[in-house]
Amino acid sequence: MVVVLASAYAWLFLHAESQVVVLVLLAVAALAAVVGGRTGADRVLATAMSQHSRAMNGAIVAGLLAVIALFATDHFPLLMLTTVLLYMTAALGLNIQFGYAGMVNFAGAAFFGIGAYTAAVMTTQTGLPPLLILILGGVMAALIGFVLVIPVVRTRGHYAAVVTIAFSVLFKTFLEVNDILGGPQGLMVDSMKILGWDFNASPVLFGVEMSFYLNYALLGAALAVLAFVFTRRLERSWVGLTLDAVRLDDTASACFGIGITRAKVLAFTLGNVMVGMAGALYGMMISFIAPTSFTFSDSLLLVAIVLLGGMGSPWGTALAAFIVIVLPEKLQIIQEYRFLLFSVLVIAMLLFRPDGLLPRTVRAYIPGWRAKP
Amino acid sequence: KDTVKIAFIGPLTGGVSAQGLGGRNSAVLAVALRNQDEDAAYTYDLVSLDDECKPNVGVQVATKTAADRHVIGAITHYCSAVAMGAVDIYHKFGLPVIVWGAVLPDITYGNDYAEVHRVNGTMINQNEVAAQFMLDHGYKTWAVIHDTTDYGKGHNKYFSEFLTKGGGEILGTFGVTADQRDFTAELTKIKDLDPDVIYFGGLTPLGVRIRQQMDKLGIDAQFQGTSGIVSESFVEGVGDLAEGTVAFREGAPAEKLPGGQFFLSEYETAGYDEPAEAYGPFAFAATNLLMDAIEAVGPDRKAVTEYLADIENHESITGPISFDDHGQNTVAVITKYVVQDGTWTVWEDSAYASGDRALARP
Amino acid sequence: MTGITIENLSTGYDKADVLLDLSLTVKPGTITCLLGSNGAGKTTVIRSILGLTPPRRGTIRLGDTDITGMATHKVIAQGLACIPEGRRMFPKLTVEENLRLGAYQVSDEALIRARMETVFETFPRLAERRDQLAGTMSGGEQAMVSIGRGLMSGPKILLIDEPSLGLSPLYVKENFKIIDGIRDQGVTVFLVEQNVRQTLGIADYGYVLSGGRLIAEGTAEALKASPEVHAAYFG
Amino acid sequence: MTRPTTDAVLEIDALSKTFGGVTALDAFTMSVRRGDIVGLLGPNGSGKTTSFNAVTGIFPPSGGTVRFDGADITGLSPQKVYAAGIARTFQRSRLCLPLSIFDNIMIGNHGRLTKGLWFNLMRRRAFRREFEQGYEDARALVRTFSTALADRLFEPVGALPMIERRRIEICRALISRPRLLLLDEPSAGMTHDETTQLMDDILDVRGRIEGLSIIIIEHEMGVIERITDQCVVLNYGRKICEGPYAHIAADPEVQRAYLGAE
Amino acid sequence: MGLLGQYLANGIILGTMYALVAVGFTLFFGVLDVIKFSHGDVLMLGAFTGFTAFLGLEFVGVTDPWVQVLVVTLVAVAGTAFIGAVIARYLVLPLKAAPPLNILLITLMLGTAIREAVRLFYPNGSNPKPFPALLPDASTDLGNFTLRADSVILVAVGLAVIVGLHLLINRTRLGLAIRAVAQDEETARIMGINYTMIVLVTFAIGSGAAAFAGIMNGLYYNEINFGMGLLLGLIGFSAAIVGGLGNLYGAILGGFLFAALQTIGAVALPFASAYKDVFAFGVVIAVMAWKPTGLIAERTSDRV
Ligand SMILES: Nc1ncnc2c1ncn2[C@@H]1O[C@H](COP(=O)(O)OP(=O)(O)OP(=O)(O)O)[C@@H](O)[C@H]1O
Ligand SMILES: Nc1ncnc2c1ncn2[C@@H]1O[C@H](COP(=O)(O)OP(=O)(O)OP(=O)(O)O)[C@@H](O)[C@H]1O
Ligand SMILES: CC(C)C[C@H](N)C(=O)O
Ligand SMILES: [Mg+2]
Ligand SMILES: [Mg+2]
Repeated sequence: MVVVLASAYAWLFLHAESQVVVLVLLAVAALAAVVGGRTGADRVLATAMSQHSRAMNGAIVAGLLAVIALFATDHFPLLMLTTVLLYMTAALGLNIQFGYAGMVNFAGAAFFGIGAYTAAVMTTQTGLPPLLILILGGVMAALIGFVLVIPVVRTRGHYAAVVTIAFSVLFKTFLEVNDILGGPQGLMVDSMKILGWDFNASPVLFGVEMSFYLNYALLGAALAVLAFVFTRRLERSWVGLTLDAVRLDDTASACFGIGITRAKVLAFTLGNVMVGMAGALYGMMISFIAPTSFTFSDSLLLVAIVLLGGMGSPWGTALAAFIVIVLPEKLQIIQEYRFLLFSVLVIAMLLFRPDGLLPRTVRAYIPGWRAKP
Repeated sequence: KDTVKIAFIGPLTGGVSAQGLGGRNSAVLAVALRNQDEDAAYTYDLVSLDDECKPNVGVQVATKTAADRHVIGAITHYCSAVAMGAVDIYHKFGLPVIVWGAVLPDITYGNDYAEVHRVNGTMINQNEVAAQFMLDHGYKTWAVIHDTTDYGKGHNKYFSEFLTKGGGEILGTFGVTADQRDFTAELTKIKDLDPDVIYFGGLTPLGVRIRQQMDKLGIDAQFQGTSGIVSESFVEGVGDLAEGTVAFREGAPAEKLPGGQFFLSEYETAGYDEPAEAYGPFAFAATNLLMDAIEAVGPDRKAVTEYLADIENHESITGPISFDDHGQNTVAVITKYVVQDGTWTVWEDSAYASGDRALARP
Repeated sequence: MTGITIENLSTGYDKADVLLDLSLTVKPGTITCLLGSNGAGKTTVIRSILGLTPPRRGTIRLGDTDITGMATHKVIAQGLACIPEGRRMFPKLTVEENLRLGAYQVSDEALIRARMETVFETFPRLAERRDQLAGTMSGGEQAMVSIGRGLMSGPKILLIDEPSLGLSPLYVKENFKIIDGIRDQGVTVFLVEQNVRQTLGIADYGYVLSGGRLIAEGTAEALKASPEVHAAYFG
Repeated sequence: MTRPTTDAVLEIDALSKTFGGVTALDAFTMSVRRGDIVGLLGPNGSGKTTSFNAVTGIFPPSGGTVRFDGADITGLSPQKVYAAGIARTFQRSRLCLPLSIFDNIMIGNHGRLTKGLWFNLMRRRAFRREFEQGYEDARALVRTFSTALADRLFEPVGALPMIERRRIEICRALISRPRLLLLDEPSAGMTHDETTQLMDDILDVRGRIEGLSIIIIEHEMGVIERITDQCVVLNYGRKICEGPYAHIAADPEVQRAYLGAE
Repeated sequence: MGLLGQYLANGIILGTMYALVAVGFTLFFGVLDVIKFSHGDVLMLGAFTGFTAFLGLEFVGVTDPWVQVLVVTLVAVAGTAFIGAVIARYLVLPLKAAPPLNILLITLMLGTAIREAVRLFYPNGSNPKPFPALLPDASTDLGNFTLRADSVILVAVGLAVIVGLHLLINRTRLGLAIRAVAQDEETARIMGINYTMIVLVTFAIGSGAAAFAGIMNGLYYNEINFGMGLLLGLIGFSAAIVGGLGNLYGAILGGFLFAALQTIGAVALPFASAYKDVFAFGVVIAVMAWKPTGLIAERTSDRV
């Protein structure tokens, strides 16, 4: 039921054009959130989600596919939806680093960019199959991430923050001043192709020409679902427990045999792979990339998604990705005032839900599992 | 009357939003004026969108515009990188667009898209004139400062090319980031190099700071800028030091054309919060051109595209517009400006041209 | 000399009720102790007096002043001081700075110095380590800092929550001597302790809390003899 | 000298540790026999906690050696010390408060869990078996200390009172079935009753883990007297006395420096 | 020689500027333990407040430059301090119970809001504004070396303010209270500290310091704009961390280090000067790898 409502809502919101409709929809969401919080409905929902997790997950994927299908011929909503899905994937990657292992990464956009640039270079310079390039985007992000591994693992808190911040600035400036990768003008990225199926050609289904973004939306959805399942399983495993322990008390963890360095490197790498893969697909979809798309502010946007959703909470991340990406776009109607309003809205959300939109709950290793009495 | 939807896209938020807002206002003004016109066949509805000067956002709004079948044409982009990313989309969806501010040559010349046009000139034209002009005035040596955006780097590239070809010497080139505040290190080195001219490829905020800091360090070289600093805020920002700064801009000076005068006074009357800025007239001209096309052939993307392909000597407030087979306006007049008594004055009308005042170190 | 009067106090955290309709008095110039097993709500009583856990119902008075719901720093300004549960050092401040903060509302520098000397005399270890960061002190040393800090303001009323936790037997004795001594200087003491035998050795009056309610009260002598207390604490 | 020469599990020899100007441990020597419970006593700041930290690798000692089961473990990382079979609790409770009781205990079981990414993510059936095994172990252990707690394993630790947290910390240290357990003031803040109860529970567990030795730091002399086989008394980082409780309690120096003579 | 002297002089004033921003960050780390991402934008707000005060003075006819400098600085610092306190009261205190990182998000959004508000609502706010040169511009020329009176004044005053802040934090009762509140809010209250007041005062001081840096910046560069706080904030933040958060001297060290790196990067490196930020931030990463808690490491206070 909830899932159906949520899907319908997402569809309406993506469709809404006039300001009145957008405002009404926003108000409905706000109301739902407040009522949910007051009546404890959100808790009930959370428990229901974790108990019937299999059915719920199925329903949600179905809902997502339904929304995609409804938009099959509409380019723009699909583009937005795919953007949300890819940012969600990236934010889930950061969530592993940040929400679980406690390593703040303020260079999310840089790793996203590494993925995108890898895609640009590989698609245009090599004949590698794009699906492989997608994975390579993630691998590259992780490899370049290794440059930072020593300072990131040795430092903590604010000291760690400055490392990634510096990298974020460095990355963008480097791309700009160095002309090998197109300099400030950027690079073209070739489209995604799987077995001769060009993603940038509009598929024709049942005699109707679909939007070519449909391809990306489906692949994006697959990636996001994969990332989601991955994050979830990671959280619900000993590895997830290890990461939590490292975040909460590294000294005590060390006394119980937990390799702090190993855990941090693992989280940093896994996160970067996810961010990089999302970036690679994003590059292929947008088909043109330039350094200004991967600035420090964009990194902050990714961090904002993780925080707004509630640290460590994958569902929160998904919801926040939707809000952070779609809201400014929907505010286009107020043109130059949109970022002002956007920032005010985010502040308001936090004042009402200080722990994030859907705070993380206690870990359930096996969903629906109950101890035998 | 039927209503026809057209779109404007430019940077409405962020660092270069001043230019974007000026362009937006100018486009709004053009539409408003046309809608008052009894003789117009259609009523126009202008949708304005913010590309944040970011390619990814640009692609997003370009898709939004192009995918909307009701939009017949668009006036798009101030930032080159954004335009570069978006032209593919316009082509794919067959939406005729007229670029109103981005100056990178590749936007029109890097492809064969019939849908893409540009009313303003490219940075090539501008720098050719600039180099020649300065050489003619007897300058020999330069130091170049440019920002590391496509705009600054492009200007550096073309200016340096034309200058060395013409026999000028570049003593040093300095790339700076677009949000840098302190240039004393670069300028100190430049002071040591002692060039005749400091060429600056970049936008107003940086230009203001560099000019101010030149003074702080006691550098008396001539200051030469690009179209990026031809704005009132440059003069306002630098104050008295602005006197004698030269810069170049594509297009005829609005204030010298009858239509231009009209534009400026109408803009004044409309009472916008932000000035029209350097590229406002181009946005205005582009909007009018698009509406002229729709008036002529009706609200149909294909027809408009075909119509625009044949534009020859079309009257506009920036001078006559003629598109070559890449959709580039070929009659790209370049106007030379010098700051005199706190305003950008067309060189030929200035006390400098008449010999009453002299540039630094002629 | 001022005492504390608590009437019909009920409070708790979030949805959990901790104290239920509690009334007790701390007579001026006495040591009154509050006994009770873990989680009985002893610390919560102290937090309520300090205004850290505001009462849901009931009143708290210091002498004639109603301090129910008063901001903590104003309660302290009434001449109250507290040695909180768990020592609560400022870990990145030195021992000396920690002590100074105990006298935050005192502005007479000479007085502060004099009191600090007294603390150093009682706990020579602190004098040795006055510039060490409090966070690096050993557990028991931190307890000394906490006790010393509580004495720095020269309070009229002192609330003490498990001060001897982690102290060596020698210092536990020392600690009770100090408490005994300050009562003799006219300070009213409200003491929470697990060390029942020694507590009842110096206390004048006592209450026993269980599950948020008082289950026994009386003079120290009476409590020592009371079967409930005996059963629960002396085993 | 690789074979154990005595039946000593832990041999600390001339262990020293200085912090800047402070000498926290000064050539401290002691040994623990297999299966013994040793009380580590001493005035506040005499170096008891420091000796635990030096043994478990929190920081490298400034001098001296530590041997465990005949192997030199001086200066090894905490992870290696744990792997060798030493587990501990902390003087100030160090649990991960947002995590559940079960999670916290499983952190202590790290050495016995399958840590491979592939296993954890893809082999969910096998993982489930491991999880259920872990659950049974944790539950059985917690039940020794508190039956009520055993039914609340999936509640966050942050909501529990101090005394329960201390119990969980001990469970966390015991779940890996270490050969040496280091307890740093486990009963601090407990009433007499609760302390007695806790000590009984600890003795109970020791009976079930074969060859478990324990070093306990404790200021409650009743406890020490009742459960220890041997005692070591520190003062200013140096050992001042050693022997069964009755012996050290009678020692004049111990009385003066630590117990406070009547 | 002259040239070197000039670089040195440039570096010193730039370093002072950075240090002043960094000091603000250090102050907030102490109290909030989070990165206050709005710091740069508050700085910008301070500069605009000062600029407005200047316009007001011109309007009422006060033209003596010394009076102007004084009034402009006072108005900017006081006004921004007040705004800082208001922000603390309504946005930070209500969130005190939330995970500290959420304050980071709030300040991030707040920074955007401030920036956008100035851009949109300040008259012609999207364009740079000419900040008046109010300090005497007398200068001495020694060959290639130009030393200007205003630069000297700015460095002197800037360093004085930093030292003043240092003394305030480390030598006064207020400073002790600020540090105590930072470490343990509840115990600070038990000591009789008015917690709310201290948080507000800290925010006021921090914002005032930012405003002061903004004014200094305006006086030196004679140009302010709505985006000026972005990079300045970023560099100030990095400087504070690289120097070490333990004390304010770390901020000074970090500020000067950054200025030095940028100057060297711009003029003394074999590759193009455009790489100077790549160079500077690259060195920052290297420094963090080498000294994970900053150049002046904090005395550690945690133990097991
Ligand atoms: N911050 C809190 N949030 C929720 N519940 C709390 C909180 N603090 C205490 N409690 C609960 O309130 C009850 C009483 O706690 P309190 O600390 O007052 O007990 P106490 O008698 O001081 O115990 P102890 O001897 O352990 O110090 C306990 O059940 C405890 O779990
Ligand atoms: N990091 C440190 N820096 C400076 N001094 C330290 C540090 N850690 C411990 N010390 C000092 O070393 C001495 C020994 O401390 P330790 O914690 O071992 O004492 P302890 O015997 O456990 O005492 P307690 O019974 O009070 O817990 C103390 O005086 C303490 O102040
Ligand atoms: C520098 C840019 C922001 C704008 C410039 N008109 C361009 O074409 O790129
Ligand atoms: Mg208590
Ligand atoms: Mg200890």
